[in-house]
Amino acid sequence: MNDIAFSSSSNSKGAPQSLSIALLGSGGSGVMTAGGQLLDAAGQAGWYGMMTRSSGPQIRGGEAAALLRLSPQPVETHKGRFDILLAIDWLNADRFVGEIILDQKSIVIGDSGGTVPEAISKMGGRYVELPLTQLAKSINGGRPNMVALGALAQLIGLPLRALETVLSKSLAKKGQDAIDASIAGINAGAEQASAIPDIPDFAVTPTENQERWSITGNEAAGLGAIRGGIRFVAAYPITPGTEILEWLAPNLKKVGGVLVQAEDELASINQLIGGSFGGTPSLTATSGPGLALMTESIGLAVASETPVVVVDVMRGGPSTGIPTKSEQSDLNIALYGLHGDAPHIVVAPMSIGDCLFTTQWATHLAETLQTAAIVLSDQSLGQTRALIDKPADIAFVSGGRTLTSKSENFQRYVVNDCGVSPMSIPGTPGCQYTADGLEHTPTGTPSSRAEDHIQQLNKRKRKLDQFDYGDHWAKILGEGETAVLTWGSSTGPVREAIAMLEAEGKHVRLISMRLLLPIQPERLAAALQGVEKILVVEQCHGAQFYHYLRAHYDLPGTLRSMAVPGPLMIRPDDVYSELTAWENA
Amino acid sequence: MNDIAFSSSSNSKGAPQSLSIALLGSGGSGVMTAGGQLLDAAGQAGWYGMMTRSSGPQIRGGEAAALLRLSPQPVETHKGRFDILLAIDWLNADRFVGEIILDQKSIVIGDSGGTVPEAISKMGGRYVELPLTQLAKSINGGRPNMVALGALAQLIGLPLRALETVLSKSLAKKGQDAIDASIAGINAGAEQASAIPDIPDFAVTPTENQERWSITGNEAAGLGAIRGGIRFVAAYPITPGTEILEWLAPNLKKVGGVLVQAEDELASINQLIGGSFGGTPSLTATSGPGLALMTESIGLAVASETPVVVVDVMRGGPSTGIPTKSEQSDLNIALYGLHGDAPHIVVAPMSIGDCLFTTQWATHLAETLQTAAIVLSDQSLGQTRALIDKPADIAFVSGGRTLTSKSENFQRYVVNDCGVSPMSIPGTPGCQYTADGLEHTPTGTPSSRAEDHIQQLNKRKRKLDQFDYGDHWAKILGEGETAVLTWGSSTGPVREAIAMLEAEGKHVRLISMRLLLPIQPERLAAALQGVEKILVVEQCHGAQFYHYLRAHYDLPGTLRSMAVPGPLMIRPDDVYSELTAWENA
Amino acid sequence: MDTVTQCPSLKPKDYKSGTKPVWCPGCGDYSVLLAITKAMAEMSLSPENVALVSGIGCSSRLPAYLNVYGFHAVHGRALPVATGLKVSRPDLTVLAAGGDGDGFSIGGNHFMHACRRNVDMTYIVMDNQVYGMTKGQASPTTDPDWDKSKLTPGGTKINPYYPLVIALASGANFIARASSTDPNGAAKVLVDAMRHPGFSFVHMLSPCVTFRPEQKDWKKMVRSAPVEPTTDPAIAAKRLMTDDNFFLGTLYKGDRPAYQPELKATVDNISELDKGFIL
Amino acid sequence: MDTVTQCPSLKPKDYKSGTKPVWCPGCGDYSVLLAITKAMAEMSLSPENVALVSGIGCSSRLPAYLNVYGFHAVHGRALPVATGLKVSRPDLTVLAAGGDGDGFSIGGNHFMHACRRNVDMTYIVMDNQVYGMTKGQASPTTDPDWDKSKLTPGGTKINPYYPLVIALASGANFIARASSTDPNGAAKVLVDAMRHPGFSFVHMLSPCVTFRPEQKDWKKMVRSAPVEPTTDPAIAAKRLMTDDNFFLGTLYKGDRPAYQPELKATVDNISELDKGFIL
Ligand SMILES: Cc1ncc(C[n+]2csc(CCOP(=O)(O)OP(=O)(O)O)c2C)c(N)n1
Ligand SMILES: Cc1ncc(C[n+]2csc(CCOP(=O)(O)OP(=O)(O)O)c2C)c(N)n1
Ligand code: SF4
Ligand code: SF4
Ligand SMILES: [Mg+2]
Ligand SMILES: [Mg+2]
Repeated sequence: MNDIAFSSSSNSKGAPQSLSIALLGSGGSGVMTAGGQLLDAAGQAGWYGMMTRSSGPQIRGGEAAALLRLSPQPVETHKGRFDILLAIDWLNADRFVGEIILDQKSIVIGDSGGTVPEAISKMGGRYVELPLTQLAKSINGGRPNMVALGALAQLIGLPLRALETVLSKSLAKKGQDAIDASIAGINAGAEQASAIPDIPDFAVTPTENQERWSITGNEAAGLGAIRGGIRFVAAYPITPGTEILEWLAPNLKKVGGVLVQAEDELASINQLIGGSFGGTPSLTATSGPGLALMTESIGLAVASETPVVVVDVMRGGPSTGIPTKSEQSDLNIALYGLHGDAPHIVVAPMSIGDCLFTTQWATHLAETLQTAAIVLSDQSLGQTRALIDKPADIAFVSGGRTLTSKSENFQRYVVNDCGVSPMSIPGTPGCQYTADGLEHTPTGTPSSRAEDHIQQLNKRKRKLDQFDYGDHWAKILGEGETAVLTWGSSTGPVREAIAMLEAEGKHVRLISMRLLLPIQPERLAAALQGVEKILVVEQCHGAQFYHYLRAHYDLPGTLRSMAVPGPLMIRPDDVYSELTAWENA
Repeated sequence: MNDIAFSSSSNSKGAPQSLSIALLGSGGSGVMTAGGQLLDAAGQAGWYGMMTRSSGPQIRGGEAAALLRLSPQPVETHKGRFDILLAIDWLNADRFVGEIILDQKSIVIGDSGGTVPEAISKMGGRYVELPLTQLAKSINGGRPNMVALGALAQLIGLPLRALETVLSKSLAKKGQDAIDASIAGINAGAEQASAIPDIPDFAVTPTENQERWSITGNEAAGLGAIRGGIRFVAAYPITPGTEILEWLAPNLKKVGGVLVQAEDELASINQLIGGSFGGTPSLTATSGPGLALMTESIGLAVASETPVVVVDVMRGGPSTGIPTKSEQSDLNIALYGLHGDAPHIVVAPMSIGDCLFTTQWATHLAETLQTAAIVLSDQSLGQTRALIDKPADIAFVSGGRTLTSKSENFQRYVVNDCGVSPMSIPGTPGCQYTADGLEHTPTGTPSSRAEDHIQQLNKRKRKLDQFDYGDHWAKILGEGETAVLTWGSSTGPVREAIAMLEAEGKHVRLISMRLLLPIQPERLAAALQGVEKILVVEQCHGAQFYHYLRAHYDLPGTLRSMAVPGPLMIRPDDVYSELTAWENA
Repeated sequence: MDTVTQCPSLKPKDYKSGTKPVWCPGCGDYSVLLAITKAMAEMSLSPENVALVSGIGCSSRLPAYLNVYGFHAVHGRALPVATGLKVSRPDLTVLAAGGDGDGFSIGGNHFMHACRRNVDMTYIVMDNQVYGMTKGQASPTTDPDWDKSKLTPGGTKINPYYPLVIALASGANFIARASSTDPNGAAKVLVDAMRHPGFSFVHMLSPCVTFRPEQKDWKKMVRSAPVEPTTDPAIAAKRLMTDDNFFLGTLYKGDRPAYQPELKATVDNISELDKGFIL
Repeated sequence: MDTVTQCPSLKPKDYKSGTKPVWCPGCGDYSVLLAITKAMAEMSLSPENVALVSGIGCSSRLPAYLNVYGFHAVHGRALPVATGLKVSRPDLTVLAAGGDGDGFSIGGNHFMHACRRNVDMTYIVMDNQVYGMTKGQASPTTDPDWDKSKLTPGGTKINPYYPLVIALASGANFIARASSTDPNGAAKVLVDAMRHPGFSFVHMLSPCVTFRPEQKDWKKMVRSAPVEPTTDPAIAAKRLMTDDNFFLGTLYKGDRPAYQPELKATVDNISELDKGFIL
């Protein structure tokens, strides 16, 4: 094995060895299916990897691209550059320019007789034709996407056996004929590809075979919710959050919970409040427009101290924006979008796998602190499928709902040191109370008195401020006088950019914040000890994270903002360039 | 005339000479009516003044207080201390402790035979009894509130003639008998009060008689809206914003516009968008909970570049909070509450009279810049009645809706230098387009392409950033190396506190920001030239304004936050003490 | 459905919390409160097994005056809160309550969908044909020519909303009208509603003496519906077409099964769910 | 009402914008687009005097494909946008359009209140009994046992929503059903609806070939209603009780006057308004 693929990008040293493959085709060509099978097979063979789906504006049947990255190590981000682009056809393929960068060392594969669009060919790369359609036709029930799959496996050194296993499993319902046709297709493709002359050896050596999962961030969030104790979900579908709900509906059922499809987001957030009031940890998933509709009632959860968890899988904004693409531009509304002074929790997963932990943690925090927690995931985390190590089993010791039997002189909103008051649940005799979004006395009676207001305001803030969030608040890696401060899905590319610099002997600190509210000034100050330059990296236009940091933290040294809106993801190269440019400035 | 009243408060020097009067009574006692008549009569007599209504939790019929301040100069805030407290009865009067501060020099007047609640008597003040009920009974149709009114007029040196004029006008519909009974009542009260021994002379010398208006902030906002060109209003009632709508409904009708009562706030904001799309400047008024429901669609106004104006008359938060009391805690949601990157306009009136100008200006800005403008008024501005000088007549040269006839190659969202694209209105031939909240090309076709997104994001930001807001962005007064940065209704008390310091020879600069979004960094930097200490004053718990300033401005010197939540208003004394304490620290 | 623990010894007043209502003297809502406590006593409900959820408005202040679990939610959202509560806690007796503005204006969508969804709970709308709390604006049930609100000078000019008709059209399983002017009759209707499985809607006339003083006459105008409750939607429809807003009693009882997902785990351990992800 | 300038020379295709729809091949919405252009041509409408407002969904993409003024608003809010537009610009012909999710689920409250308010406009709901845009979830009109959505395994178990019944119950002034499987018939219904004063509701069957392929059969199932449009709500109610969702045509025509405040200034100068404040 040589490492042509890895050295071909000017600055990939230090980044995980990996292979990036784009599989393109128009509607019905089956690129997504083939891409998914390639990923699963790679997992079978002991690799890590990820796959992103990209498609045109058509509701269905438009052009599509499966973007894969495979590696012997876990990968958390795509590179911009692709080693291999294989197009089953070229219809509207130029739509993906920008998402797929090629260079001289890339290999571009097309069906025989096709014409590579200029936008693609001008990026460079060696063009190879394979008779995809023709080979498919020669097989009974054969399809070009399977031929392409075989060719790719051959090129990258993926054992066909792994593909066969995956195909047999995924086509089991369609019967043996379908399986046979597909296997014939991949064999034909593999054979054809082996004849391509002078092909560099793209193969990646798999690591030892521990339990590996294939999961999307949305599925991981669903599992995290159930692990955190969520048993009631009410929701209204919205791209790109729907898959959380689709995973949860049948799985909640298995664990004795339930998902209700509500008439709209106003209903779903309020159903949660009811579920939670009844003692059942409750969650919803949505995206920006839905979150906006929920803010009034999230404020009710805060004021009435009723735990709820809202997962916002962010997409391009503002307004309906770009529903199918990722952006981190809902940070502001998550932090500041409630009317009045309404302290609450905002957390963000920093990788696909971390969607599990962060959602579970959010549930724990909401329950323990009797408040609303917003989880800021995004389309790129939620809808990308990754091969990851089996996630650790974490159990939090839950708090919060402390009252299960009659207590003398029960005061639901009693003012105490920790700020968390005892909360009874319906069915508990002698502890009846009325939860209220009006300002209230310690017993819950509405009050407009200044003392009551300040006491309850202080209490609702204090309980969040005083809680010990431990090390979960951020991920801190490396040393160095330059630090990158980032969050969420921008963490992956930043991490990889820093690894690239590390390989050049340059040390850059990574601080990715999982806990965005309440603020953690002492912790961040400690993490920034000795830092002289801070680059703030985020995927939005308004530099929302940068301004949030300025507002709430005293940051040492020079601050610089790298805020890039969607729909294109921030790439490791971009961050690498920014850091290098700053160093040389 | 002596100035006992003005010097009796320890630190009132420098503040406008004034008289503070509290009129208390239980439900049905008519204190609000009497208070309003006293204010109007004071205006008739050439005074300035203001009156605030305060009442208990009962929907109707609970205890109430009319809080007045009268002065030869315009006044923009209450003092905490009151010179005179007159209670028609003492039922639940202790509820107002906190709002009404008395000291040794105060005069406390009650009905003969009543008992002053301890919470009140212990604050000090000279207690005087007047036979209010008895005198009222002696008059056919007499009422104690009129007797009280006469007594007050006598005490403060208000010509009874002015009261008679007001009564004759306000009771005209009830007939001559009612007028006679009231006049008999005030005469009886006045006579009785003149017999009180050793009364200090509270009288205030009126200034020369130019045209004076009696207006609340909510009415002023309504008039500002109509002056700004608003002809369509859709709204859903909510305290304390409803009076804007109540004033607008009949008055819009007069100018050929219309107000529609919508089924909820989701409907009202979207009706505005429709009205505005049709070419009619459109506005709604609401309060925190309603604003929260509107944010999704305010984002649509921003993305589709459809002008709308939303007046948020803030009340205590979070959630339903304290609907009848003031707070500045909706700043965050107004600034940051839209999902995605959605640049828009946020302005705030800084006095009751300024509600007129600021609402008019907001309309002008929304129309000119084709975006959403949020006006942050609050309960204390909106529901307080003030006597002010006739406001200036201002006309803005409107821009924005530039296209009224067919244009070749019309592109609704064309990308240009100023960022404001031509906007046609339905009925214009050849300029049809589809407004869209999806990201779009310059013609309005939905697009998820990176170039289109960045171009439109830049354009929507640029048009706001580049516009020249002139001097309206802030009010800047005075010199000094200490500055107070404030906004909205906190401006009044800050201004008066600074005047008090001025009287001691201490110079403090006042910067009150009317324009909160887009930010004005150069202007603020210039205004802060030479400043070493900055006190940030606001009425909320979370120091929202302070954090906003930190986030977006580079502020010189030392920064200090004075953030006080409602329901009590910030008083000049509070700010004076804070500034003095800081100086001496 | 009265499946909860019973408490036969409680009197109506035992269901009151003792908190003094903020309502105006004479407000109809006092009698609604009374009727509810009578119904609860009649059904011998244990206060801790009952929850009443409301929105915002004068009428929505109700939960704080009861000794059961209560939720005073935000304007218009009582029904979704109650839905989430009942679906996740089918063991509780769940009621929702509020005003005509809360339920039919801002909350109108939830009302319609609650009728269709048919969760086993009772919804009481205290209709005074006005927004009391915000000082007297027209509500959906206000007559088009009521011109006392400054917001709609000359009247709304809008067709009023017929709550019972909408309830029937949306699929409500139980439809009745009661009046605060007759608390005993109202209590009976409430018992009937709470006992009926699925979503039961009680249209409760409750005068606003402050902003609609003429409603004091309602006392004289209400009368029992001269019919037995029907289970036939067509008959109910016909009946409601001629309804003049003052017939009291249970007008429709459907027999659709209540919506209640089963909450029973089928796996022993949640780690079972991991299996779907293992390669 | 066709009070606008006429443009007799335009053909249906002249009302198209030329933008290529994002719809799936075979989607019913193509024929709805066609029917709308036919109706506009039949009425000789000047494109600049027409505005079509929609929400979000596959069906709501419609305005961009027309050559009239359009507003592609947010999910569920087409009707309030259209209401604001028409009330403030009564000279325009205003249409609103969208899907069953947009109109009956998230937008259900506006639908009900638009029916009552009776502003002169036409609302077309393209009903495919599914959320197409979000890839196939149940909508209010979906059968309770349709179990193809992962969100509602085993079906919704919820009573479907009957749009025509709700429209009638809410006071809509014109109620009709059309089908995209018969664009000429649909165009006729649309003309009828647009000509009728007040709020007219057109329930437009429009199959989703992707998530509800079985709806291709609708072509065979639709048929003309064997009745004349009635002006009697009671007759309409009876008719709708037996409706099987496939009768096409105008089913109800009311005669309530449309809601349209007069927009005529009564003062010469806005400084007149100052007078109220002068002491
Ligand atoms: C989102 C929101 N909008 C508006 C309000 C203001 N508001 C409070 S109660 C109310 C109407 C109350 O009317 P109704 O439900 O009929 O109750 P009633 O007071 O008549 O009993 C309104 C509009 C609010 N609290 N929240
Ligand atoms: C506030 C909000 N919630 C959810 C969505 C996601 N969403 C987009 S379209 C749609 C439903 C579309 O269904 P329908 O109206 O029936 O239109 P169709 O696609 O079937 O034509 C949903 C839920 C959204 N855009 N905004
Ligand atoms: S305003 Fe009307 S509804 Fe409200 S408490 Fe008073 S009488 Fe009752
Ligand atoms: S998903 Fe269905 S409704 Fe949407 S475009 Fe395709 S066929 Fe039409
Ligand atoms: Mg009411
Ligand atoms: Mg649909």
